[in-house]
Amino acid sequence: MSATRRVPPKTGPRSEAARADAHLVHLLTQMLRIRRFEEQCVELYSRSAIRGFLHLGIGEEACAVGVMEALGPEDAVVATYREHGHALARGISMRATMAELEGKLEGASRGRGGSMHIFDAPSRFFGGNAIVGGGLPLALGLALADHLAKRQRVTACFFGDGAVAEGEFHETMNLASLWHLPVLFCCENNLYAMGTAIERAQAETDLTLKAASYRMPAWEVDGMDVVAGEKTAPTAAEAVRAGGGPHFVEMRTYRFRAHSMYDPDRYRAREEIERWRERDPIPALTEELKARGLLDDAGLERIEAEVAAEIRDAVAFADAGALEDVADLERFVVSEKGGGQ
Amino acid sequence: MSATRRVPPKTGPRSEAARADAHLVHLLTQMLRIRRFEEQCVELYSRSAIRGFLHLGIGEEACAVGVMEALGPEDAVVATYREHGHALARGISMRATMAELEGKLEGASRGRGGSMHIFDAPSRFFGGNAIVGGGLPLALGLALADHLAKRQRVTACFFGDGAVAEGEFHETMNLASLWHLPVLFCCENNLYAMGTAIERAQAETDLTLKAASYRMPAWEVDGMDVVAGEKTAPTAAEAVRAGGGPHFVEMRTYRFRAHSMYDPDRYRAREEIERWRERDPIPALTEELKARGLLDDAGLERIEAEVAAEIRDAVAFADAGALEDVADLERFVVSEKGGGQ
Amino acid sequence: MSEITYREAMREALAEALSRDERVFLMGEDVGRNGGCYAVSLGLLEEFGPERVRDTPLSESAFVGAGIGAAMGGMRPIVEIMTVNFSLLALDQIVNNAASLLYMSGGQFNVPLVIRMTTGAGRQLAAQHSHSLEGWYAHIPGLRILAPATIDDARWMLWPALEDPDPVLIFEHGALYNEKGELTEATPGLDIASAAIRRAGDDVSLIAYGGTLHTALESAEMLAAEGMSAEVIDLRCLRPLDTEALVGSVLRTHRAVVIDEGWRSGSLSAEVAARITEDAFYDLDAPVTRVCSAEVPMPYAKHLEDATLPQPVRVLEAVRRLGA
Amino acid sequence: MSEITYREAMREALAEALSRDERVFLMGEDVGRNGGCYAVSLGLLEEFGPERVRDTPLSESAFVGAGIGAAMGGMRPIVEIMTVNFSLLALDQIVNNAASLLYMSGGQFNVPLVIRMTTGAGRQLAAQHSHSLEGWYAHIPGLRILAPATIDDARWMLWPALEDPDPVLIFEHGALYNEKGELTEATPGLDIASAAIRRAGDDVSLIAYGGTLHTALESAEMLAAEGMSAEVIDLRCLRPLDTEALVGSVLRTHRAVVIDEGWRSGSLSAEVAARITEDAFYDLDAPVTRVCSAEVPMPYAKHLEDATLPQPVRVLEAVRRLGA
Ligand SMILES: Cc1ncc(C[n+]2csc(CCOP(=O)(O)OP(=O)(O)O)c2C)c(N)n1
Ligand SMILES: Cc1ncc(C[n+]2csc(CCOP(=O)(O)OP(=O)(O)O)c2C)c(N)n1
Ligand SMILES: [Mg+2]
Ligand SMILES: [Mg+2]
Repeated sequence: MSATRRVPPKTGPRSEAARADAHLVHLLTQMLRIRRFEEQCVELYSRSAIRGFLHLGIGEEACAVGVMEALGPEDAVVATYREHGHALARGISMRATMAELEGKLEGASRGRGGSMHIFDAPSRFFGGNAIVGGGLPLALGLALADHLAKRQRVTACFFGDGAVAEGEFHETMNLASLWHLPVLFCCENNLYAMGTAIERAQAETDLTLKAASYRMPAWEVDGMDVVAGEKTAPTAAEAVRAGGGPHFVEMRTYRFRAHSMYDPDRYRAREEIERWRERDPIPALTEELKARGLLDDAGLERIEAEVAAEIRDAVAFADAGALEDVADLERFVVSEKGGGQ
Repeated sequence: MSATRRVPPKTGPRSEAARADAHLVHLLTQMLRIRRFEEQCVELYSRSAIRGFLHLGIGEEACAVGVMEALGPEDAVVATYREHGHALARGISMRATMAELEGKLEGASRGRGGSMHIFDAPSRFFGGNAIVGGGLPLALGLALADHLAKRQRVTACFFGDGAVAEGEFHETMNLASLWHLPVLFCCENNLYAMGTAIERAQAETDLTLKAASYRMPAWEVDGMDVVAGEKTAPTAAEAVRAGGGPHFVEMRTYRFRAHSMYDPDRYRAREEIERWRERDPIPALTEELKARGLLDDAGLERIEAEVAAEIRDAVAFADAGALEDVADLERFVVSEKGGGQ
Repeated sequence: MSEITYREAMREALAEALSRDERVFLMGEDVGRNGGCYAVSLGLLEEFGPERVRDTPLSESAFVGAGIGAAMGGMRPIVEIMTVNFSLLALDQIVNNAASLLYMSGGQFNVPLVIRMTTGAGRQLAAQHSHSLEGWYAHIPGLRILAPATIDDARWMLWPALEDPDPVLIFEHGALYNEKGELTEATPGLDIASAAIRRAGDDVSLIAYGGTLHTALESAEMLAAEGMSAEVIDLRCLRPLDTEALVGSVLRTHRAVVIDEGWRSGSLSAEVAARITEDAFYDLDAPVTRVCSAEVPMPYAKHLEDATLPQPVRVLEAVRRLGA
Repeated sequence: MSEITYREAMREALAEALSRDERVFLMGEDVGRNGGCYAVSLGLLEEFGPERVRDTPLSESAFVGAGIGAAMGGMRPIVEIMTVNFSLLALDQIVNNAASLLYMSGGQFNVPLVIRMTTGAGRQLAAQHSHSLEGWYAHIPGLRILAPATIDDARWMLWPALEDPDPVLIFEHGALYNEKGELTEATPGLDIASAAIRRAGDDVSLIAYGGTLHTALESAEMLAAEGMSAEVIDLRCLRPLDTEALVGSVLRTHRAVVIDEGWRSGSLSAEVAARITEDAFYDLDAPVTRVCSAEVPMPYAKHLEDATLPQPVRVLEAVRRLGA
């Protein structure tokens, strides 16, 4: 868990089993926070409080949550432009995230980044990146820095199936493996790059085979099952941390909504979307928890209420936020005098 | 054989066997032409008749010769900056090639390209390219044009082991395979990219495995054995021509000389070079021809004499060549009025 | 005359090209199934099929290079790079191949390729999605650079671009797609080399292109209200630059303001200013002035983006500083 | 004082940096085993080991991006791109990450990275290996662009570049490596922001940088023989430009010629000319004139390459045209 995470900590463990059970509830809570947050974003977008490109990860929450649980505060995260989930799961506050989306000074990036560029130094969250594949070399470099400084850390690098076609993917995979760097490659394969299905983008759609051609260990995980992800991610992350070189995790997932708010989603069959909705990770885990007696309706309502309160608070915070002074427009093009790490 | 090839045609075949025998002598002759040509280049470089970067393929002649024999005049070739062998084997005259190296108007590219940029429209030789990996997308496009125009042609694309690390390699391999385009990928793996050994550049040094990750058929060939190359290349080329999609041929070879005339070759052990010299494709084939009674010393001398005469002629031609009028400096930045295909 | 959008004009141009010449094909990310990221190519896949309206994976370098190769192979490709921001990934192919092959080959291989891309800011897309780098491309010998700013240019520039035997890059400002206007009939052999006077005037020349043409026209309107007559020049073709037209205008007005969405330092506006000054120095009553974007990576927040971009109010200030 | 080559000066600078700060490492193609393509880093692998003098595969985008990431991760990387020609493959990383991350992150992540590359023509390397694109880089906010033209700058610019908390690009003209000269002792805190007057004069300002400084000095010598006194300004830092120094010189000389190896249209020379004109218009006796490379992909043949590049004779012609 990140040191900067501002959500309530997991409840104090009693027994191993109780702890595991509580943890499942925690996973559900995290996914719900992301889901409800993004649903709220849709509303804010329609009332123009959020503008620009807005990419939602609704349906994909299990990926972000599963991986983040495997990381410690010393680890680093490089995300994509579809990164609200990554940001919240990493522990960036909803307030800072929402304020960023609203372009406010109190936002994670002072309102300069927006939805695609959420950054957070305390949690080593190296940003949303809006160039597909553009974050991969950064992750390589962060891991190189750890390697050179002999720090046992993991850099988790998120990217989509679309990024796999870019040259940067290839160059980065090769270098990470060649130099045995501690990168955890987290491929969120939602089967589409904007309107292009993976079969029309990849000659070989089994992405784990690509990892093999760089001699990199690779797993395929059900990206709709947070518990499955949570089994693989820590194993992979620990292997990376222990000096096992880079690992590749492909998470098969699906976005329930269009690519962005601008996208009329002409390229997918309704039935396909419906089929995937049946595998929605949130109801799936909810059912499981209920079946195992770990959660009842009242418990779920309580969680939903807490999440709703957190979101209300975040929106209020963002709405009340300040606009950066235009006089500061040129600040941070370069570091301030005496600034910089 | 290319329509524009100006070397003497193979002698008229009598029987199948006699034809095969004569062909072996032809292969030797082609390799010798390239070898002696490049040896001549070294001299010309030391007397400053050739300048700029000069990359010699001495030791690698079997690759160029083997592949070119598999192509017809309608096929296309995309080469690298180490392309004298490709150019000569493709049938560009020694005169035009040498004049280009000497920067003369009569050169293949009017003296504007030099050693790294030999072009020849009649033989569909789309150039030396001095950006490592830069030719790969061009080959893809040439093959796409053939595909769209429903022409059964092959585009042979040469590149080195070093290019395999570039993003362009990955993007091009994927697209060629995805679109099932008629490209013959010819990787001249001489184990080094400038001073960097392949083990220090590739996480996976078996390059045919990479091809597999794009679902592309791949062969590894002994690049020091022109006969072996000559068995594989036509098979691969015919598969490509017949609509079998792209194929990948890795030729394991070695350059006996430094990367370029500027390179002091500090990074290879003398013994390694000597070991490879023992596998020089030219003596190897000469011995075989002699052992099989297809060539005697007199015959070899005759070939050498013919080659020497061709080279003398080419140098005389180049030396006597004109310098392009400086007033024409800006010609061909854009096409001439009414020009262009 | 009919009223259509800039987007529709581009689409009609594409459809015309695909119909007229079977060597023409369109290729790029999401141009087919998705109808284009900005819906420019909507319906073309259905009309012309997947071979000629070809979706590509995210591989800018390879598919731009493939366009170059296909052009040399006898086709007339139109390659769409979704936005100028991603064209950086294909820059090597554009500079070192598309622009250089004819010359390097001593005149043997021309590259009849058209590359289209969206450019510009103004939609709160932040730093990585708001570049205006057409000025960079205008630096490269061997390329023709077009910036259609009007419905007519959007509709009629494509065909002559395809007829050009050499590579042509067309920059479409993202804020223009929804612009509506009258379409005039095709002028056969439309000129893709000259600047155009979009509004005549005597007191000052406002020089703009693409996304800033509107800024210039709006500024001219505001200046007119103050009794000042501004001439508005639309560059149209950024390389080669129509220096003659620029100088001609300045010889009449003796003052010029260049409006460019690029960052000021090293932008196309610098070249425009330098050329005018070189050729009309003694006719200038004041130095050529530039109104450009603030030199910052584009911020997301609207008020900051607005403050970054060249606005009419800044044009007016500049004109006043010229003492016009 | 000792006499060393530009190459040795760079090498000493690298060795100093690697010795002084253990966060510094050097990474690039052939920097280690091969001692550098231009032998700049010869011996450093042996001295500092393969972790800190790190050979990379041909993967410009990934290893430049890795430099950015490593800088954010607390290191002080020096990334060598073998030549500016190949930097096009890494341009996305430089523009969209190195130059933008600090701003996009609202000031959180600075990128203390140095990128070195060889630039320029003059060695018959033809079109794809002769670019002078430093002017492009000078367009990008967030970058500092240095062009050491002297032995001293080659020796002493690197350390302050490493101390800069933001990305610095150093362009080394390939024709300079064998230049020999006196080395002066380190001036602590060497300034990497100002232009320098390399020769004082009254009649005309010759403004140059990197590879053209020699052309300017040679031209000044020739002008002196004709009785004309030329001031030679070395830009040194191409971004941010030291406008004050330029204007200062022109206020004395009233005439300026900019000498730039880039293609004229859209080169850095345009920005220099535009700035001087903006700030010193009424003090100019003639328009600022530019001597640049002919707008052609660089031809291989020596006589054509010579005809392409800015030569002193063209500088002299330009000065005469100014009527100085
Ligand atoms: C280099 C680059 N090319 C194109 C785009 C436009 N674009 C934005 S997202 C996207 C699809 C990416 O797909 P994927 O990597 O699978 O991620 P997903 O959106 O599915 O999460 C495209 C083409 C871009 N941002 N960057
Ligand atoms: C993109 C790019 N990066 C770097 C270089 C400099 N360079 C020229 S050749 C070469 C090595 C290429 O090795 P390989 O592909 O194996 O071909 P070989 O020289 O062995 O034939 C390098 C690094 C270049 N020309 N292009
Ligand atoms: Mg996807
Ligand atoms: Mg090699």
